[in-house]
Parts: sequence; C-alpha cells; structure tokens
Amino acid sequence: MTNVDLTRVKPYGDTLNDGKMQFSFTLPVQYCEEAKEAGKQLLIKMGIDDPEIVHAEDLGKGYTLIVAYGICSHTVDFSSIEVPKVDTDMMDKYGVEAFIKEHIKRDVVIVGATTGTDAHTVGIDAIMNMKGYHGHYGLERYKGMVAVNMGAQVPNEELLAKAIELNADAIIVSQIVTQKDVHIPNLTNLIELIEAEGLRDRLITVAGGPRINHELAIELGYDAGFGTGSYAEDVASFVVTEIAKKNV
Amino acid sequence: MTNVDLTRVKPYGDTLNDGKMQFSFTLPVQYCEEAKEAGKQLLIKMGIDDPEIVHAEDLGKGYTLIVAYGICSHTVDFSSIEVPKVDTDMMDKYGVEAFIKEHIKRDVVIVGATTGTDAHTVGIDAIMNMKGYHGHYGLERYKGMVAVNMGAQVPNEELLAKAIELNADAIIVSQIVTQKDVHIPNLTNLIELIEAEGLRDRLITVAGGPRINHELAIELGYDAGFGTGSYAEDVASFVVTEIAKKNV
Amino acid sequence: MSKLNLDFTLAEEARSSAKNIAINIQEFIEQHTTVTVERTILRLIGVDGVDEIDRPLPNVVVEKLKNQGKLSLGISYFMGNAMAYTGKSAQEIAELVSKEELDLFTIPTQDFDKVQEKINGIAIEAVKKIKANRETRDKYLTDLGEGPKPYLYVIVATGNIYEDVNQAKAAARQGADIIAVIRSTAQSLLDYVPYGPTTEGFGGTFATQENFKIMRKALDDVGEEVGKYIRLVNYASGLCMPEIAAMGALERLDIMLNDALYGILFRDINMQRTLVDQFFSRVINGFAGIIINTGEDNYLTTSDAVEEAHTVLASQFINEQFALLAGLKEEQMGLGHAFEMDPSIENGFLLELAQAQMAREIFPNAPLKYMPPTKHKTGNIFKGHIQDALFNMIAITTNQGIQLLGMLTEAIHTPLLQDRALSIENAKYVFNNMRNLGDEIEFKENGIIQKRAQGVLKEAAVMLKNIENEGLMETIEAGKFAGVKRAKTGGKGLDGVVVKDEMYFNPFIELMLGGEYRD
Amino acid sequence: MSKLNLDFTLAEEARSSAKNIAINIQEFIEQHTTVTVERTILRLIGVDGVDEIDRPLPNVVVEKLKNQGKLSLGISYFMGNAMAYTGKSAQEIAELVSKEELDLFTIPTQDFDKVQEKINGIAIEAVKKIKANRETRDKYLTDLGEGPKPYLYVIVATGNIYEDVNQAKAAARQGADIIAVIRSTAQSLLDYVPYGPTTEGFGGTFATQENFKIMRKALDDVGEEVGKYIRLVNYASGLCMPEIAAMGALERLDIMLNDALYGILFRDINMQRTLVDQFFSRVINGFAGIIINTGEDNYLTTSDAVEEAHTVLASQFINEQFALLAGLKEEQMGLGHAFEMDPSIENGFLLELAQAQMAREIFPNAPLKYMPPTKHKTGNIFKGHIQDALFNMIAITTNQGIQLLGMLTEAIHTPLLQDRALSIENAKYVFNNMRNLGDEIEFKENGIIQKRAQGVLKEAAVMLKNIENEGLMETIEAGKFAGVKRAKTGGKGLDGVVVKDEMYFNPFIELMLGGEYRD
Ligand code: B12
Ligand code: B12
Ligand SMILES: Cc1ncc(COP(=O)(O)O)c(C=O)c1O
Ligand SMILES: Cc1ncc(COP(=O)(O)O)c(C=O)c1O
Repeated sequence: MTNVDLTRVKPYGDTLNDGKMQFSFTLPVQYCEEAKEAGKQLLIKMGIDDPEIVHAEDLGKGYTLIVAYGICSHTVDFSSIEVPKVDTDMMDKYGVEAFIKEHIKRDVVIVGATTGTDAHTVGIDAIMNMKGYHGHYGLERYKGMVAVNMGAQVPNEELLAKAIELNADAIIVSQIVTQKDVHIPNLTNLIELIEAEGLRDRLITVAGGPRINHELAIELGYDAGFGTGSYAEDVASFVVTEIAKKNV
Repeated sequence: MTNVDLTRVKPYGDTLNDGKMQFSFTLPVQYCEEAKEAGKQLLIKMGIDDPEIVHAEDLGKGYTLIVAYGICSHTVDFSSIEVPKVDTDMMDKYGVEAFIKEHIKRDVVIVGATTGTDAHTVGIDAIMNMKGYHGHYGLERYKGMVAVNMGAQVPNEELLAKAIELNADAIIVSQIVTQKDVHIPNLTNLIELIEAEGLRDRLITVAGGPRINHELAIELGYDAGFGTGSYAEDVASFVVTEIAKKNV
Repeated sequence: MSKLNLDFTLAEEARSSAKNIAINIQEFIEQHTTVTVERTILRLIGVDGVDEIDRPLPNVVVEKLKNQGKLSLGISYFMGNAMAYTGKSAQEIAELVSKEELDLFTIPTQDFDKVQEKINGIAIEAVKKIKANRETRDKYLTDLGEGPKPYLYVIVATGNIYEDVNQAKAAARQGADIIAVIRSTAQSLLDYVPYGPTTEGFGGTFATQENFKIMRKALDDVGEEVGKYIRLVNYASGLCMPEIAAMGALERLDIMLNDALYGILFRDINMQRTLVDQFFSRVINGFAGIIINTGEDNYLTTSDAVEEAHTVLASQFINEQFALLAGLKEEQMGLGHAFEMDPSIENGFLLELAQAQMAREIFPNAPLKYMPPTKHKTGNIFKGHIQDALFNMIAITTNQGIQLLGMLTEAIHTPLLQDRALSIENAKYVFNNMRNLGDEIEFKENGIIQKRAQGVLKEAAVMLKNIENEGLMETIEAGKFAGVKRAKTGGKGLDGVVVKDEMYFNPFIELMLGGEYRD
Repeated sequence: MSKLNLDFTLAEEARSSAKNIAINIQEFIEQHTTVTVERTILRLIGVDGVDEIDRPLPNVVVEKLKNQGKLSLGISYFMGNAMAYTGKSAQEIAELVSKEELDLFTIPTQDFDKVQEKINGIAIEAVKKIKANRETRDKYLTDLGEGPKPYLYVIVATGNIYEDVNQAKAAARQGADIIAVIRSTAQSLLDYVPYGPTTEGFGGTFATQENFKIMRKALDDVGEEVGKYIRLVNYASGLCMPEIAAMGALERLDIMLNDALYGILFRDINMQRTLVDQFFSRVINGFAGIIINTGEDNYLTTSDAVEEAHTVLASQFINEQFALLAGLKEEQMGLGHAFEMDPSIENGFLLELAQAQMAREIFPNAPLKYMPPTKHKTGNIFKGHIQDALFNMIAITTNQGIQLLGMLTEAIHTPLLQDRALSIENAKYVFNNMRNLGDEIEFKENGIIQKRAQGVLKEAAVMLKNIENEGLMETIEAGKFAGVKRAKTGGKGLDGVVVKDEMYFNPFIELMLGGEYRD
C-alpha cells in the first residue's frame, strides 16, 4: 500500500496518482470529428495525457459540447500550501454573549448591508436577522449586541454614515453578485472611504458571500471574510474577539 | 458581432473566446481550505486562468472532490486539423445489395467476432445479426452476403482460421473492453497473424467498438474503424466498395 | 375532479376575497396616473428616439408636463391639442418640444372634441398595429405550430444582444420553446427605457425596443428553421412597467414578466406607483395577446418554501383578479410558483407535488409559470442537475404550462451555452419518459400529499380574508409577503404619481379593454 | 393488496410451473457431482494453500481423483479413509498427496462407518464455524444496525485489493451499505480459485479467500466507524461456484452473486456443470445466511427490455424454486431485475415502474436486487446521472431491497471514487426526498402501468408453462433467454461433471440443509 506523497499530489481516480480528471466545455465550431480532435489537442496543451472524448454533442449550428476524461500530468506541493484563515476560537451564541459580558462590558454595535447594486438580502439576513439561518439565530437576537441590517442596494457612503452615526464597532458587508468581478471595486471603495475617514483602525470590517473567502477579504483590506455556510456566531465570535484584542 | 477565428479556437461559455471550462476531480488529501487551494494551483499549472472552486466535498477520510470552472488560456488551430475518415459513399441495405449484384456479382463473405477475453456480444450482434440495431438490419440479412458471427471471447487464431476456411473477403472485429488499453495488443496481434499468413492484401480488416475510431484503426493496421452509433450498412458499404476497388 | 380532494368552495371564498382586494386597489388605481403611464401613451402614439444627451423623448416631454404641474391632466390632451394645432405628428412635436422649439402649454387651445378625435385616431392606428402583431403571432402558431406543454423556457443573459442572439438560436435548435432575455440588473430602477441596440449589460441585457426587434427577428428566423414558433420574453416590472409593455406589444413579444408585487418587495419600488403602472401595463399585455408572468416564485427565495407556501397561493389569487380587471384572459395568466424547498427535507418531493398539483387545479386554465430550484442549488452541479430533474418530473406529472428550466450551474453563473443545452436535454428526457405519469397516478385519500394541499389552501384563504379586511397595502407594510416590509410611501418612484384631473383621459384604456379591436 | 390489480392466481400457476421445472432439474442435479463440488468439500474440511507451482491443493487432489476415474465416488470417502488411516488432518493429507508422498487410492480401506464418522466430525466443525460467522453477522446487525432499505450497493473494481479497500472504506463513509468487489473478468472461466492477496486484476479483483478476509476486516472496521454493518459481496457464479460460496461462508460474506443461468448465457459455461454446481453453492449460501443475487438483469443487456421483460420474471420464478430446493429462505433471495429500457421511449418510466412494482408484489419477502441503467448509458455523464435518478425514484417508490447504484460514467470506465460518491449522493437525495411516495400514490385502474404489469405476468406464465412442457435445458438451447442459444453439451466445464456412484456421499448437504445446525 503506497502512501500519498504530499509534495507531489495528483488527482485520484481509482488508483493513487492515476491523475484522472473530468472536463466539459463547448467549442465554437461545427460538430464533427475535427471538433473532437480539437478538444483533444486543447487538453494535451493543458498537460493532460491520454485525453478521451467520451461524449460530443451538437449544440446547434457551430457549437460542440465535449465531455472528456484524461490524466493530469501536473502535481502540486500540498505540503507547502497555507491558506490564511480566521483564527478566532469560534463560540456559539451563548459563548459570545458571555464573552461580551465578561470582556467588553458594553453593547457591541454592528452595522451590516448588501452594498452597491447588489439586491440579494438573504445572505446578510441569514447573518443578522432575529430568525437567523438553519436554526442559528441572527445577530439581532444576541444579548449585548446592537445589530443594524440596512438591507440591500445600500451605497457604501450610506453604510459608513450609519456606522459613524451609531459609533459602530464593526461594518459587515454582503456581496453575492460577482459577475465580471463587480464586487471587487465595490468592496475596495468601501475600504477607501473608511480610510479617508480615518476609521480604518477603529472599525472592524468583515465581508461575506458565496464567492468571498478570508484570503480574498484580507487582500482587499478587510479584517475577515466568510463564505458559503457561515452563521451569525462565526462573525460574532470574530468581531467580539477583535474588540477585546483592541481593548487590551 | 465577432466571428470565430478558426486558427485560434477557445472554449466558449457565453461570450466568444471567454475560454470557460468545467472540471471535476478528486484530490487524495483531507478536505480543507488547503485542498481547494491545491485544486486551484493544479488548474493554474494547466494554464487555466481565474480558476474558481465552486464546490468541494469531503469524500471520506483523505479524499476531496473538487468541482471547478476556469478560463482556458490555450487555443487550438482548428483550421489545420484533419481527421482521417472512412471515405466511402455510404449506401443503405438495398444500395449495398444492388452494388454487390452489379459490381461484385458473387456472394461477399464476412466473418466477425468479439475477440480476446472480451465477452461483449451486443456490438457485433448489432452489426451482424439478422435483427440488427435501431431498425437497421444486420449483415446476415443482406442478399448477396454471407455473414458469419462467431460470438465473443474468440481467439484471434480461430477467427482467422474461419476466415481462411470460408475464403472470406473481410474480417470484422469488435472490441468493447478497453481498460488498461487491453484492446491494443489484441487488435495488433490479429493483424500480425494475418500478415504472417500473407493475407494482408487480400483480406479487408475492420475494427469496431465504442472507443474505436477510424484513425485508431488505421494506426493499428486495419482498413477501417467504426465507433459508437455505427450500423451494418456503414461497414457493408465500406467492405463492398473496397472489394470493388480491388477487383478493378 | 380533484386529485387532491380540494375544497373548491373554500377556493371560491378565497377568490372572492381576492376580488374584493383587487377592486379596492383598482379604485385607487383609477384615480391616479404616473409619469411612465404618460410616457407610454407617447410611445404608443409614435414618440420614440432620444435627444442629444440620450434622454428618451417620452421622458423629455413628460418631464416638462410634470414640471409644469400638469401631469394630472395627462399627456393625451396636450399632445392632441398640439397635433390639432400644428398638424404635425406626435414624433415631430416631441422633437420640437425637446429642442425647446415648441411649448405644449402655451399654444392655443383647440376644440376639445377635435383634440380627442385627433388623439383617438392615432391611438386607433397604434391599436391596429398591435392587433396586427397579435394576428401575425396567431398565423405563426397556425403555420409553424408550437412545442408541447410544458413549454421549455430558458434564459439568455450575456449582456450583449448579439451574443444573446447566438445563444437564443442555439437554444431553439436544442429544443427550447421560449427564450427570455434577462434584463440588466440595474434597469428596473431606471425611470426611463434605454434606447437602441446594447452590448454592455450587467448580468443581463437592457430591455430596449431595438433589442426586442433584433431578438424577435432572430427567433422568427430560427423558428422557421426548427419548424415551430419560438416565444420571446422580457420584463415589464420595474419603474417603466407600461412603457416596456408597450414596446413588447409593438415588437411582438409573447410573454412579459409583469408583477407590481415583485417590484415592491424585491426592488423596493413604491407600491402606489407600481400598482398604477401595473394596471396599464396589463391592459396593454392583455390586448397584445401577451401572456404575463407573475413573480410569486420569488417569495420562496427569501421565505421558507414549506412554511410560506400559502403566501404564493394567496398572491396568485390576487394577481388573477388584477389580471381580470385589466382584461387578461385566464389563458394569459402565467401565475408564478416554484420548486424551492430544501432538498434535504424528507418527503419534500411530496410537498412540492402537492403544491404544484394544487396550483394546477385551482387555476385550471392558466399557463402556470413554474420556477426551478434556485435557492438551494449549490456549486455541486451534479446534484443540481438532479434537483432540476425532480422539478421537471413534477411539472410533467402535474401538467404545468411554462417550465422555466433550472440550470445545474444556478449557484455559480448565468447560464453558459452548455448549461442550457444540458438543461433542455434534462427536461426533454423527463417529459418524454414520464409523459402520462400524471394521468396514471392517484393520490392516497388523506395522505401526506392531499393534506398538504388542503392545508395550504386553507391558510391562503385565511390570509386573503385578513387582507380583505386590512387592505393589500397594509398587508405589505406588515411584511406578510416574502418576509419583506415596505411602506406605502417608501421606495422608489412615488414622486412620479399624481391624482388624475377630472379632464384626464387615456384613449388606450377604452380601446384596449373593450370595443371592436378586441378579439 | 395489489396496486397493479395483478391476478395472483395466475402468479401461483406460474410458480407451480417453475416448481416443476426446478424439480425436474433437481433430479438431474442429484445424480451428478463435479470437480468443483468435490474441491468445495475439501475446502470446507480445511484444505487450503497451493503447491510449488501455485496450483490450489483442492485442485491437485481432485485432479488425481478425476484422473483415476474415481470422481463419481466423491472425495469425501477417500479423504475420510485417509484420515482414518493416517490420523492426519485433511490439510496434511492434501499436502502429502500434492508432494506425491501419499496415494489416496492405494492406502488400506478403513471401516466405512469410521470413515463416515471421521469426515462427519470434521464437517460438523466446519458447519459450526460457518454458523458462528452467521451469529457474528447477527450480532453486528443487532449492535451496529444497518442502513434503511433500499440498501445502497456499490462496486469497487480497481483490480488491487488494497486499493479496493481504500475505495470501499470511502464509499462506506459516503453512505454505502453494501460493497461488492467486482471480480477480475477472466476469473469465472478459471476452473480453480486463485490464492492469496492479489493486486493485479483486470476490470476487477480476483476472488480469493485472502482477499475476502482483507475486505471483510476493512468493512468491519469502517462499519464500527460509521455505526452500521457494511455488507460484503462477491461472485460465486462461474466454474467454481460452490468453492467460492464456501470461501464466502468462511469469511463471512453477506451477499453472493449466484446464478447458473448467468454463467450459461453470459459466460458460455456448460449448463449441466453449472446447474449441479449451483445447487451445492446455494446450499452453502443458504446455510451461511448469505443473500444470493440472481442475474436476470443481465438478460436485458442483450435483449430488449420492453419486449423481453417476461423472461426476467419467468427466470425469477425459476430461481426462486431452485433457491427453495437449496434451503434458502425468501429473505435470502435477491432476485435480479433491472431498469434497462431505452430512455428515449415515451412513457418508458411507466413501464419500468410497472415492472418493478410487479416484482415487488410477486416476491413480497425477497430483497430484490435492482440493477441500474447500463446498456443505454452513454458518455454523456450529465444525462447518465439523471437516468440513475429516475432509477432511484422507482426503487424508492416500489420499495426495492437492494439498490445497485448506477454510475454516471457507466459507459466509460469502472467507477472512480468520485463517480461512486456522486452516485451515493444521488440515491440518498432521491430516497429521502421521496421517502413515502410509494405509500402515497395509487395507479389508475386499467391504466398503462397496470396493464403493462398484467401483460408481462401473463407472458411469463405462458413461457413457464412451455418450459414446464419442454424442459429448462431445451428452452435454453432454443435461445429463449436473453436471445442467447447454448447447447446442453456445449460450453466450458462439461468434462468436470460425472454421474455419482451409489456409494457417493457429501456430508455437507445433510448438515446444511436440515438438522440441528440450521437456525
Ligand atoms: C435568491 C436569489 C435572488 C433573489 C434575491 C432575493 C433577495 N431579496 O435576496 C432575486 C430573485 C431578487 C434575485 C435577483 C437577481 N439575481 Co439572484 N440569486 C438568488 C439565488 C437563487 C439564491 C441566493 C441566496 O439567497 N442564497 C442563500 C443565502 C443564505 O446564501 P448566501 O447568499 O451565499 O449567504 C451565505 C454566505 O454566503 C454568507 N454570507 C453572505 N453574505 C454575508 C455577509 C457577511 C457579513 C457574512 C459574515 C456572511 C455572509 O452567509 C450566508 C449564510 O450562510 C442565487 C443562486 C444561488 N443558489 O446561489 C442567485 C444569484 C446569486 N443571482 C444572480 C443574479 C445574476 C441575479 C440578477 C442580477 C439577475 C438579473 N439580471 O436580474 C438579479 C438582480 C439582483 C441584483 N441586482 O443583485 C446570480 C449571480 C451570478 C454571479 N456569480 O454574479 C446567481 C448566482 C444566479 C445565477 N446563476 O445567475 N436573485
Ligand atoms: C451489456 C454490458 C455487459 C454485458 C455483456 C453482455 C453481452 N453478451 O454482450 C455483461 C453484463 C455480461 C458485461 C460484463 C462485463 N463488462 Co460490460 N458492459 C455492458 C454495457 C452495459 C453495454 C455494452 C453494450 O452492449 N452496448 C450497446 C452496443 C450496441 O454498443 P457498442 O458495443 O458500443 O456497439 C456499437 C458500436 O460500438 C459499434 N461496434 C461495436 N463493435 C463493432 C464491430 C464492428 C466490426 C463494427 C463495424 C462496429 C462495432 O457498433 C455497435 C452498434 O452501433 C457497457 C456499458 C455501456 N453503457 O457501454 C458495459 C462495459 C462495456 N462493461 C465493462 C466491463 C468492465 C465488464 C466486465 C469486465 C466487468 C467485470 N469485471 O466482470 C464484464 C466482463 C466482460 C468481458 N470479459 O468482456 C466496462 C468496460 C470498461 C472499459 N472501458 O474497458 C463497461 C464500459 C462498463 C463499466 N463502466 O465498467 N457487460
Ligand atoms: C415578476 C418579475 N418581474 C421582474 C423580474 C426581474 O426583475 P429585474 O429586472 O428587476 O431583476 C422578476 C424576477 O425574475 C420577476 O419575477
Ligand atoms: C449472477 C451473476 N453472477 C456473476 C456475475 C459476474 O460474473 P463475471 O465475474 O463472470 O463477470 C454477474 C454479472 O454481473 C451476475 O449477474
């Protein structure tokens, strides 16, 4: 029995290092034998050995769907990969409430919104509204916390203004629409506004959404990022821990 | 409206040259953020820009499923691709029968089998048996044709012996099992036997099966290859045309 | 005969509550007009184009009306007056107005009958043109025919009308019956309709009259090729509901998303504004033979589909009554509902089946618009494809009218060409392989399915009774739909609403709702 | 109560024909023994291992018996005699025989009663060991429990037992209930069972006792981990049916593919040989508490599933009777059937539903083995995944017992880890989301579904009547099953069959079929 060499990891089909991968894509050419061959050549250029076109289909004049399997000749050094992660100890609602009572001793104020042209509220509501998500209550229900959910399509300026008005500890932002990377300039713009107000050090900033992860959020200047499947307690734990750190 | 540059074809998602491709594969590492990152790095090595891991799933200790989309940076020159194809004019059953009557003027003899350890008979039966396949009668039903289907798991030697015995015009072979490329040595061996008997020029040789195509068959020394979705008339048209050519 | 043992007396009670709710709002509607209603009149009598800074002429003219405080009198009168006085066409007049070469409000007042005659004459021309479009559609449907129901409805959303055309034609070749051009996301909040062909939309393509024309032509062409009429869809709901409805009527669209409640709840458009707009837009849709699609399905993207199923039904009842008041036939009511339950629910399929069958039985003649799983789609495209298969299965079993196909990549991106193709293949396979399943199965008496449907109907009836008592606007204010609260005076577009003057008239209402041009 | 309005009188007639057919063959069976039957006896009394050229000792010994023309007397007598004479164990004797240090046929004849006593004593040990395995299984099932039905059954087929273990454990963690180790393709035609752990199989892994042991251990471990008993499957059918059954009994396998008809039709094994082998192998499986799986599903991979559906049912009836004669309880009869209709058939789903429900009603206590779409799978993995979803849907609706999961890559390769995972996810989703659909729906009287089932039953009854008249072997010779013709004296292995001598005895038949060790 061979063990995985973590410095040279390859895809696994049914035998270690067999490199098996599945592909599907459409070529903008007429369905024909040559289209399949083009699919093969493309895969070979990608470093795929023995590409097999297992299915090809005419998708209407001038388009051919290709489904293929092949063997990846590349490897990655898994042992050297390090992904930045939120390194707070995660607490549940009661833990967070107790933490606030013990370490912060005042109400924590969080302002949140879906910003820019993005009209998706379900994500931010899942985090903030009373009801919460999947049986995890939202921030509004946390004792010792004032959570203000401004909804969707909120301009960055308004969000920041509200945070200033309420003297908030944290701003939390949801971005669901990411097509053509529309979220990047929007998230960047908010950080710039915050910096312009000289609040970068005081305000904790958090971004969330299905295509957001901690690494990206950090890169854009946020303190943390949360992706798919996050709950209120995740962001709450992070925020209260950060506040406590700042207080120290 | 831009047109496709056939010398630099890229995958098509919803905009010409957007390069969109779908991938799925399993990495033999524990499900975690680093596993996703490894998936990304692998895709980048393949020349995929902006890889997005849209789904990752724990497949049981030490295995992570990755589903990803990304942008292929490679292009292929479609205009220069030429795939060898069976270049016979295809006839239907009646056309073939008329052709035999007119041009060959004697019974055409074809011997077929699934050879080696391969036990799959459905493919060869589809081509040879009376009943045929999808409403296309098999060779046994063709007037002017003697078609002998030897079944499956037939050793190459026996197949060839039968062909010699019947003074056959053509040998047609089915290969369905292709795992670990088992069909390659088996198909090669048959050609070698035929050559050893000095029959290479007299006997028409045809291979068929879901992973067989004309190009591969030619490469292995056969006169033609037929893949998925072939019917009796395809191989019949080819064989009778070749016989007529030889007679000239 | 009900497969669900539904209490149709209760359904009729619910319907009667809905009728009262709608009539109540209708009173309000009839007292008001809005900027987009007036712009629509201009569009219908032939005003089109933009000024040198790209403002649509209908906006330029109605802006002036509004600034003069004369919106309540309506544009028909002023245009008719100007036409009677100048003898010029509406378009010419609008151009002059935009160049400040003519002032609608200072030219001499003409004989009122002549003004009315003038405007009516042109309105009749417009109405005839729309009627002709309706007839062209009918002819296509007779000559080419159409696909079997449920119709396969797919979206294109590239942002570029020409790329959309490629995608749409490919989809038709793959088997689609209906193509919806998704609208660029910001558009519903614009208080004007962009102009000309566009190539830079965001998550969708701008709804413009030229884009409609380009796509209509493409679909007619590919329809000839594939041998069936391909229907075209776009979105009316938003701040320009009736204007877009008019454009759709003029360019022979076949289906329009048309729902004030959607705009209120999901786009925060002011309710007074959009309810008034909705009426005129539906009158136009109705007259043009366009099927409307309502947006109840959206409720379940924010609320829980199991708990809030009755809000969908209640809203369907209300939308039905609004539609009737606007002259829509049942056959034009593509009431929305959706397959949006969490796939991890045990027996969730049974609940979905109950819901879909219930809608079918309560609205037997409506081409229900059935929306696919979206909220609970994930990046797992393989699972997503099965979620869509289950959805397709319910559609064929319960005989839905319009099947908006789910995409395996719903949680990832707007559809790629291949996503759409796989999705069409999915539906075709399921529909064909299970064609008559619905005729073959019966539901156990008092089983999970029957009880679920009965329970949802009951809850909807109660809800409607409450709304009847409290008022629709008040119910929305209380957040009873989709868990979203909207204030009567909140949201976008309220400043475009005015109470009509006594003298106000809109020639199209009468022409389109009754009379000789209706079929 | 039949959901299909089946004529159960007709079903009983069919059953009675099948009984006569089986009894007829049973007479033939009881007159014969085969090389593998004798090798099995050796294995059960403890002979194992290989000689210096890797020939299994059971083969070495039985070969000698055969060469001496003494096969008809059976090995039990000679072994018993040698043991009585030498006082050594069966294994020791076999080793001596293999080294040519002992000749079974020339040693002095011992008292026949003593010989019988000797052999019976050891046979009882063997039987007790198997009984203990059965008890261990029961204990696991009580302590750990098992997954709900339909059990999720997946295959591993890497060719390497250690890689198989990785795949199997992962599958169990993903939710599988049953793991089948697919056998290397050439093995069913080998007239011996390979020895030891193996790592180089082709399209599957060799069935060896050591491989069974390795996998059993792995599944017990992962079963503890996931908190349910994981069943292990391997294949008996082939030239070594009873030997592999014995190995399975000794290593606590839970399910074995066991069907002479499969071997005859799909592996061209001689019918006399394999029918005789089948009996002993089923006696062993039965005693060991192993569920057998029959191979009717395979018919539909060569014949048309719509036209030849009745051959599946007819074969199930016959297999049921063969199983009863071998002492198998209904709960151990995993009769095979399959979802193999062309997906492009209109209403094909209804026909599949009828077939599956019919099997369920006619064999109410059998844990039917339901096979997935395979023949009509293509390289289109997305469509394949939906074909499997429809298959899963029928399984849960008709309450199948053992669900052999379809793979989206069926037409491409033996399952990759991820294919299997997606497949398990598919089944789990469908089973949970539609859990009680079967309880909730009824079928229309005289509708497509009912009529189809009734028609298939009628055809099967007629076919069985004909077989009863003509004989089973003659029917196979005529190509009535799976469209494959096999001659009574054709195929592999006939030279390993002999008519038993009067003196012949096999101690295990009695011990396993009746008596105190049965539960
Ligand atoms: C519901 C929905 C809608 C509803 C929104 C209703 C509402 N009030 O929110 C309606 C119907 C109105 C809608 C409209 C549109 N939508 Co939409 N929609 C969705 C859908 C189906 C579900 C999103 C959702 O609610 N998910 C459930 C929530 C709970 O998950 P979540 O948002 O990921 O949130 C979780 C985490 O991400 C995280 N999180 C999220 N935010 C935050 C914030 C913080 C601070 C933290 C800590 C965590 C966090 O925690 C949450 C809980 O775990 C998705 C498809 C999908 N399945 O994802 C498309 C989708 C997001 N929509 C899409 C599009 C394009 C649109 C439109 C632009 C289409 C159009 N042209 O008209 C419009 C316009 C919207 C606009 N301007 O933004 C695309 C986006 C593509 C992309 N990648 O950019 C998607 C992916 C669909 C698609 N394939 O086309 N949509
Ligand atoms: C039916 C079937 C069986 C049946 C075969 C019954 C029989 N008598 O044929 C049974 C159940 C016995 C079987 C057994 C096995 N099978 Co099998 N089987 C299949 C299955 C489901 C369908 C094949 C089929 O009949 N297709 C329909 C016919 C009409 O299509 P076709 O063969 O492609 O033929 C067409 C063309 O290719 C062409 N053609 C074919 N031959 C020829 C010849 C000529 C001259 C011409 C002109 C054209 C031509 O024309 C035909 C008509 O258009 C496939 C999966 C699949 N969906 O493809 C697996 C499959 C082929 N089997 C497979 C395997 C591994 C096995 C086993 C080895 C498993 C095992 N370990 O026990 C065994 C052993 C078989 C052996 N030794 O060969 C694998 C092969 C993997 C690979 N790529 O190598 C497959 C792909 C399944 C899988 N995913 O694991 N199998
Ligand atoms: C009724 C209705 N109108 C309009 C839309 C789309 O509106 P927008 O263009 O504002 O996204 C939807 C949502 O899909 C809808 O359901
Ligand atoms: C009853 C039965 N036995 C055995 C097998 C497998 O046999 P082999 O190992 O010969 O492929 C099958 C086919 O899957 C079967 O159905």
